[in-house]
Amino acid sequence: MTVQIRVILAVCYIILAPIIIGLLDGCDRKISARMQGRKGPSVLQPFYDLKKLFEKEFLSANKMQLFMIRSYLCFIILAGILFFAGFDLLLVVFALSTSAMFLILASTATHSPFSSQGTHRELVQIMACEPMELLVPVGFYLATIPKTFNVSNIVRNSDYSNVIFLPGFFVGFVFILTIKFRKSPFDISTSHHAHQEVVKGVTAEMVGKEYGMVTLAEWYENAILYGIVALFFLNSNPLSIVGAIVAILCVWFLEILIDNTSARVKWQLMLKLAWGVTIIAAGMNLFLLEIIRG
Amino acid sequence: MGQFLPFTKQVLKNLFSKPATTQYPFVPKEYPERTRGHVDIDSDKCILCGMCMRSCPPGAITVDRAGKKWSINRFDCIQCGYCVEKCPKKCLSITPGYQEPGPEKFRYEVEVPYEPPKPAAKPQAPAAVEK
Amino acid sequence: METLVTALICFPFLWAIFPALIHNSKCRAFFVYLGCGIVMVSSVFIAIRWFLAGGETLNFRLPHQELFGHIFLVGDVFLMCFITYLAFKYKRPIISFLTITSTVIPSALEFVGPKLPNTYTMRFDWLTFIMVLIIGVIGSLIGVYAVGYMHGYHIHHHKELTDRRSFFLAMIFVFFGAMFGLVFSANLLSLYFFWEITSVTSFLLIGYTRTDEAINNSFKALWMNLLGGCGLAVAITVGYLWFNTANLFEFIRIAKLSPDDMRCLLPIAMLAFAALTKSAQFPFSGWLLGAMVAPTPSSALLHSATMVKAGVYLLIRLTTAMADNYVGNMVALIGGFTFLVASCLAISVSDGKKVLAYSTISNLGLIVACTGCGYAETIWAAVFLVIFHAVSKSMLFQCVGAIENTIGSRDVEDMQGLMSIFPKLAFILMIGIAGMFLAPFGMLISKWAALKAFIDTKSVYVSSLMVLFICFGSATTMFYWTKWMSKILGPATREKSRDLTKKNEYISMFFHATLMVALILGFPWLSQNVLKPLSRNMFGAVEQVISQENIIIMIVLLVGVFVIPAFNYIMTKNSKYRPVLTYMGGANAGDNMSFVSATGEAKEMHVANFYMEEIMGEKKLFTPAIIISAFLIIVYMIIVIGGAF
Amino acid sequence: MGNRSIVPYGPQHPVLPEPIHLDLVLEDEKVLAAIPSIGFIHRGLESLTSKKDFNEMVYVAERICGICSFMHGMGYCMAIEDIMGVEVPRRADYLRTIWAEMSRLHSHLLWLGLLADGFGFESLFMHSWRLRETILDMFEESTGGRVIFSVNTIGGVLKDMPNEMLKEFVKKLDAMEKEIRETTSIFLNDYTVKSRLVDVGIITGEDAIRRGAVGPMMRASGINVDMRKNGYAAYNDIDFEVITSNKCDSYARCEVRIGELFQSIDIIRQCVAKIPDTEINTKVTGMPNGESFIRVEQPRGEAFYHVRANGTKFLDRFRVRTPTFANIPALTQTLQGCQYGDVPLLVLTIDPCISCTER
Amino acid sequence: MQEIKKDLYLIDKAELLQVIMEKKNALWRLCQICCCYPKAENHYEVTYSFANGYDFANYRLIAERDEEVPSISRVYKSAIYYENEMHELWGLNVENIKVDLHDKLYRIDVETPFMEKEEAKDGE
Amino acid sequence: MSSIHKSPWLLHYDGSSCNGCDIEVLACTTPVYDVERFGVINTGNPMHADIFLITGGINSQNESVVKQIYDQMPQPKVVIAVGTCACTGGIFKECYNIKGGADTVIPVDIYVPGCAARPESIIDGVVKGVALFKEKAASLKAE
Ligand code: SF4
Ligand code: SF4
Ligand code: SF4
Ligand code: SF4
Ligand code: SF4
Ligand code: SF4
Ligand code: SF4
Ligand code: SF4
Repeated sequence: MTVQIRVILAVCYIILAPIIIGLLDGCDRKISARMQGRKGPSVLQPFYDLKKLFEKEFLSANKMQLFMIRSYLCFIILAGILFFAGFDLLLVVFALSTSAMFLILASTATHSPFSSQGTHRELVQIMACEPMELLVPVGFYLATIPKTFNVSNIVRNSDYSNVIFLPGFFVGFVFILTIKFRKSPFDISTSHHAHQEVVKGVTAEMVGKEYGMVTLAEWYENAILYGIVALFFLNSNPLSIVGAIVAILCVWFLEILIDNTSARVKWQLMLKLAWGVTIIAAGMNLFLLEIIRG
Repeated sequence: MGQFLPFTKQVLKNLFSKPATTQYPFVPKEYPERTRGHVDIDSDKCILCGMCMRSCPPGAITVDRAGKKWSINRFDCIQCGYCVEKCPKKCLSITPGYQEPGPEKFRYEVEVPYEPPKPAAKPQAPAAVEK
Repeated sequence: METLVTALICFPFLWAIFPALIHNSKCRAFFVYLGCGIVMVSSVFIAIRWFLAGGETLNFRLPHQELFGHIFLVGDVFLMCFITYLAFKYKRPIISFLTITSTVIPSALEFVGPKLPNTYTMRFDWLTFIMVLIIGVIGSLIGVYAVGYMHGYHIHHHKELTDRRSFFLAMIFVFFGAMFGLVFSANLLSLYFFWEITSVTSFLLIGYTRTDEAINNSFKALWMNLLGGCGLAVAITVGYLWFNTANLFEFIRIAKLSPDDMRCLLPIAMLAFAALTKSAQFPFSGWLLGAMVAPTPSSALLHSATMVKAGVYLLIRLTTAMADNYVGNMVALIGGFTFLVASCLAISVSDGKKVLAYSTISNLGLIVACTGCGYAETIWAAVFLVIFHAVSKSMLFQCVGAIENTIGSRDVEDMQGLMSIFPKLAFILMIGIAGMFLAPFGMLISKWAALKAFIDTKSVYVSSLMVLFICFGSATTMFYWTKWMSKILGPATREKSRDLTKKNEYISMFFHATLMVALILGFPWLSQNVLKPLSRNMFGAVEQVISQENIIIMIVLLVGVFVIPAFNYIMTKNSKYRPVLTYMGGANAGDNMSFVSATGEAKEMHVANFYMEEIMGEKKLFTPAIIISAFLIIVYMIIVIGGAF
Repeated sequence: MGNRSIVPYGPQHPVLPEPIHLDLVLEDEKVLAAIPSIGFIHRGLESLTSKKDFNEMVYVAERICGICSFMHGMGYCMAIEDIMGVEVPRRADYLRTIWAEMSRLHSHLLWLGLLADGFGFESLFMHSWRLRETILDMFEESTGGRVIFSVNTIGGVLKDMPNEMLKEFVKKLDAMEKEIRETTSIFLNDYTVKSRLVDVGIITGEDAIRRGAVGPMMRASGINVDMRKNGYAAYNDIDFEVITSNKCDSYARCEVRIGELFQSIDIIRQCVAKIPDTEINTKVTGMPNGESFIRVEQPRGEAFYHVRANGTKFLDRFRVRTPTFANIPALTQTLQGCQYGDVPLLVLTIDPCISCTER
Repeated sequence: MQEIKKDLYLIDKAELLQVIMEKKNALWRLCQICCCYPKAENHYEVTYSFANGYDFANYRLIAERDEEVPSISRVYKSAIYYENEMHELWGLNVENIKVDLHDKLYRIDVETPFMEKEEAKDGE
Repeated sequence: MSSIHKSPWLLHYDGSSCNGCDIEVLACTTPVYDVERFGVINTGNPMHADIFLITGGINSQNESVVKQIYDQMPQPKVVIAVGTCACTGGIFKECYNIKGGADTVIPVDIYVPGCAARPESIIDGVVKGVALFKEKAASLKAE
């Protein structure tokens, strides 16, 4: 891949990711509302919300917070650039977990019962997802020939969609996406819709533009996650892009459906389920793949 | 589906049917006739006896005998209908349609044309209501 | 060079006499500083000289090798007697049994066994080079720190304890000597001697306070280490009887020549077993946790720079003999398992020192796992980890010690808001913690390489298991470090007070911090000029472990981690905001720290971290972990021993 | 201190519709101690007896709470009627019963919705509340109010429901019953919901009695007590079984309330079938003198009214002990040792109504 | 013990504890405790109501203005709220409540509101 | 152009109401009335809220809570008093523990009368409150 293409892809990511994810989010809210028998807000609602957040007065209990949140946002974008410009997938995951740490630090910067309770739940969530996130690059590494963590090589060197070799990884990844998207039943550390015992959890103390930045960062992160979903389907054939888009939409709809048909579980169960699915689905897949490729 | 996501059916049904949402602010709401929206007065019938004022639990009504005014603070009325029941002349009624919200609380005032009769007539009318 | 090395080994032993005999605290401090200075300078000098000479492997015999041989023998016997005496005094007969068997057999063989060929007994190569630097630099910094710390320890906090600082400081020097000896030894007999010295000194240091707990724990450490010593003894015996050698490198060569012959693997297995005990892997982790009763510098020493490093050092040496065989699999699985379990356990404890202890065990687990794989990448990662771990752990221990002396507690919960009360200490702590798990610091780079290598491991089940261990272990590691970090950066609940940390403690810690940053920034250079020749040395030709592209990404991340926050800090410094109370559901009692309680009075709010006692508690996990790992070791040992006979 | 968190919970908290405050001592998320503090809605309305006469007090009583507003009005009127020896016309008794059961329906549906919101099942919350709207429409059609009806008066009721209207209502309820059955089956069967309810907040029958629990809280612990069996209003003519459960946990409480939904529909059907055509109120004259204790089964359990009159139009004492007040000691016990995430749920499983608790 | 009315008995302080223990042992449930200060009588009336299944019993204790009544909160835990309420709203002294909130149950601004109005009336 | 009027998030607090108004406020968020049509989200957190819906006549224990929540809301913000109680104290205004109306504690922008306030009234109130945002935002900018 030439440097120019990488730069173009990165710029596309920076500009398009919030637009696309914002729209998906808007549709999500509309569809959720319809599933609940309501009319629901406008599809552009997420953008109105975001704009509003940046216009609000800035309150804070601690100045540290803003600086942490900005760093969180920057790091997510950095990770996204690494991903979409086709660099090493494992390093993208590492960069994502570093960014998560900034979010954690931001929310504990204030002495608030809800945000710190939320933070610890967030930590549990990270702990629940991280194994699967790390396993995904491992899966791709094993599935592609020659073995590589490199995103662009994964796409270029596969003749078939990798999901054929990685069904378990895909299932596991989709499972933790529910956690990552903070959707019911795993919206335990903060939630967009239904009320929470920890109020807004991690974001409870984030006001105005801080909350706006967190939202934006979540969009950028979701773009990466959808990108990884797409990676399961992309191969050297350009037509696979269509498949990838369909897959993203299916996953997106599935998440909305799950969100609307389940209760929030407790973190103990979440951890158990997430790790269980990771070990069973991804672990088995890994084992078989090693036998095939070994 | 058993234990797992049994709500799916309902949710999908909702998704593909019309939402239950009213069109409210754009299409006005139709109220059933019994709806207790606000208290209305037929000022011609009122005899300014003040019964409503005294019976109103939150004290929303004032009757100014001297100034011949009957007024109600609609932001204070609890639509209980007790005044309607107590009014000896049955000139009060409670009808659909509520007081619009607004930035100011105000009183709604009505001029009452009633001319008090001779002082002698006064005691009997309320006495009938009281007991 | 031979003379220099000999001097380096002998000097600390001799210098130990000064602190031991001098009781004036000023004067003694001077001698300790001087001694540490000399150790540091001379080790660095030797290392650099060797490096500049081209980094050729040197094999040599000590001058007066015969004399030294006798000294080792006498020393062994003396140690044996000493331990036996203590064992009887404290009624622990098993210990005397262990020490007698493990000493008598090799010594007897030396007298009556076959005469071994006179080969070299010492070796100086890349691994030695790194170890010498670690011991020399980190070790002597710990020495410097110890002087100030032990002063505070006795004067402020533990007035009830007898002041045996002279003894303590002397022991530190003995340690240096033993470690130097250990990393130079190629001959198992001398290796065994130094090995036993570290076991005994650590035993003495752990028991320093002479409380019941300390004595118990010190004996625990002793028997575990002696058990490892038995492994060494068996290896020596086997060497005498079957292979006619006591040279470590001979064993490795033999094992590499016939990887399927269990007879050749047996000594390797025994050495690996010894190394596992010393590096505190499950099921032998207990002693390292017990070592926490000792004053901080000794723990720091034991963990970061010496004791446990002796174990992993030996494993790294053995690694080429362990590639894709039973011993390698055993070591890898034990390491991976330890990595995961110890990091889970670290979640459940709130005592800062204990967190560090578990994290040490966990990190060592990762290193051990790397060595067990026996690939160039894993060795690259392992050595890298050793370096990073040495620096950051030593720094963390010192820092926690200093915090403890200052705020009177080393509980993580009590470090709430440390950043605003003691920014200097907190800053050092942050660097240390960041180094332990954050991208793109050392640990992560190594994890990246290790993960890659594990996937490539031949044995399918080992490979799958190892990948899972790493993935899950990383998740749990992130958990306990982040929660600690968030405590430190949170808002302060206590008043500012005077920082009681002594200047020399700071000097040592700042030096560590600088070293840490230098290592992070200099890692491409390190990789190119030290690690590459090291693995070339071990494996012959090696490809690039980490591609140029990824090095660039890591540098980008690295710069990101420093620049982004700094930039944002400047950007947000002057942003206008209206200060508000934090959200407590409307129950704030006028400030952020307390709320109106059910009885109507203001009550102080406290938010504690998660410890998951019910899922990851010591009570829940420790015993099963020991059983599983013991089972693993026994099974593999049976396979190897059974195959050998 | 150490590993324990001491945090406030409430009064303003999105999962709790009403202000209640708890001091929580947590270890991780395990609640070691929970001390409730009330008084955020204490208005002191019992003291209004000195300012409002006993007739006006009907409207005050209705506003003890907006959820079982009707039953409060009814309970108060029953007490005064008892003191004054008024015989209420039979039709009024039936109408009261019908409205009371409709209130129970709306209240239980409301509770189911809040519970769903409490465990983060937003669409289920929406669904339950959508079902509830039908009942509210019926209220508005029959009384003119969605929430507060103002139909009770001393001596009977003020508004009649014509028989056609009643038939119409029964038809609507029949249609609703199916939907309710579908919705409630989610509460009883869904895996995620069950993971939140089963074995959470256990209180045994004996503990329930010791702590004075009432209503579904008690019946879910296997205690068979339902004040309706005392036969006030028209209940003596109605045939119904008290619904209990032996599981003693949150799931059981949910089960009992869901059972009562169908029971209420059934009772309304029976009432409509049996309702006689008489007057709907009797004229009451004179001043009350004496005292009375009345117990009424509200959706949340037994409510207790004690009225003491002295022969003037101002009462000496009007005392309400509402079900939530009685259930708080039991709540405190269930909170002990639960998870932080269960706190709102357990608070909700007693179906709290703070406004009546604190009057 | 004297029956005033169906299910309502007048008891004196000495009998209270005995009645309470009886009820407790028979597994009766405490329905409520009600404090009242009837205008005409000028003393407190404290009514304890118990229920067992559908059985119902009320016990009334008369207390003078400054008299203390014993707490039953150590037998019936749920009495804590009732007894605190009596103290906060009426100023009735209850001895030795298990958890004494010292007038912080409702945290109102006025002192003993249910009594104050009586005094105001008296003064008129 | 500010977009607050398109995304007014609300916070609801029960300052000693009888519950009647609260359930009607809640009913507004449910399918039949669905205020999310106007972009309204019922957040539980004052820090995220634009509109403060307050019900009930405020008692002494609630006073500081209400003030504090109000203070924690970032500008521009609108306070809507829902229900007769919140407007004037309603039937409870003579109770010893009722301050009488939300405006006794914090400035109120819109009064929604009714006992209980009907969902339609509440929607009207919210719409009127939202209309205030434009000027509020403008005056905030001018500062
Ligand atoms: S309806 Fe009730 S509150 Fe309204 S004016 Fe009449 S009596 Fe007063
Ligand atoms: S009670 Fe009727 S007649 Fe008398 S003043 Fe009021 S409205 Fe007029
Ligand atoms: S006496 Fe007559 S005029 Fe006076 S209040 Fe009564 S009814 Fe009205
Ligand atoms: S303050 Fe410093 S010098 Fe003084 S006693 Fe303490 S540690 Fe020693
Ligand atoms: S362990 Fe504590 S307590 Fe002991 S040294 Fe450290 S400071 Fe003193
Ligand atoms: S929707 Fe429910 S949980 Fe949310 S604020 Fe309202 S009452 Fe509370
Ligand atoms: S419990 Fe009380 S306040 Fe609540 S709804 Fe019932 S009567 Fe009303
Ligand atoms: S206005 Fe009416 S319904 Fe609303 S809180 Fe007040 S009394 Fe209740």
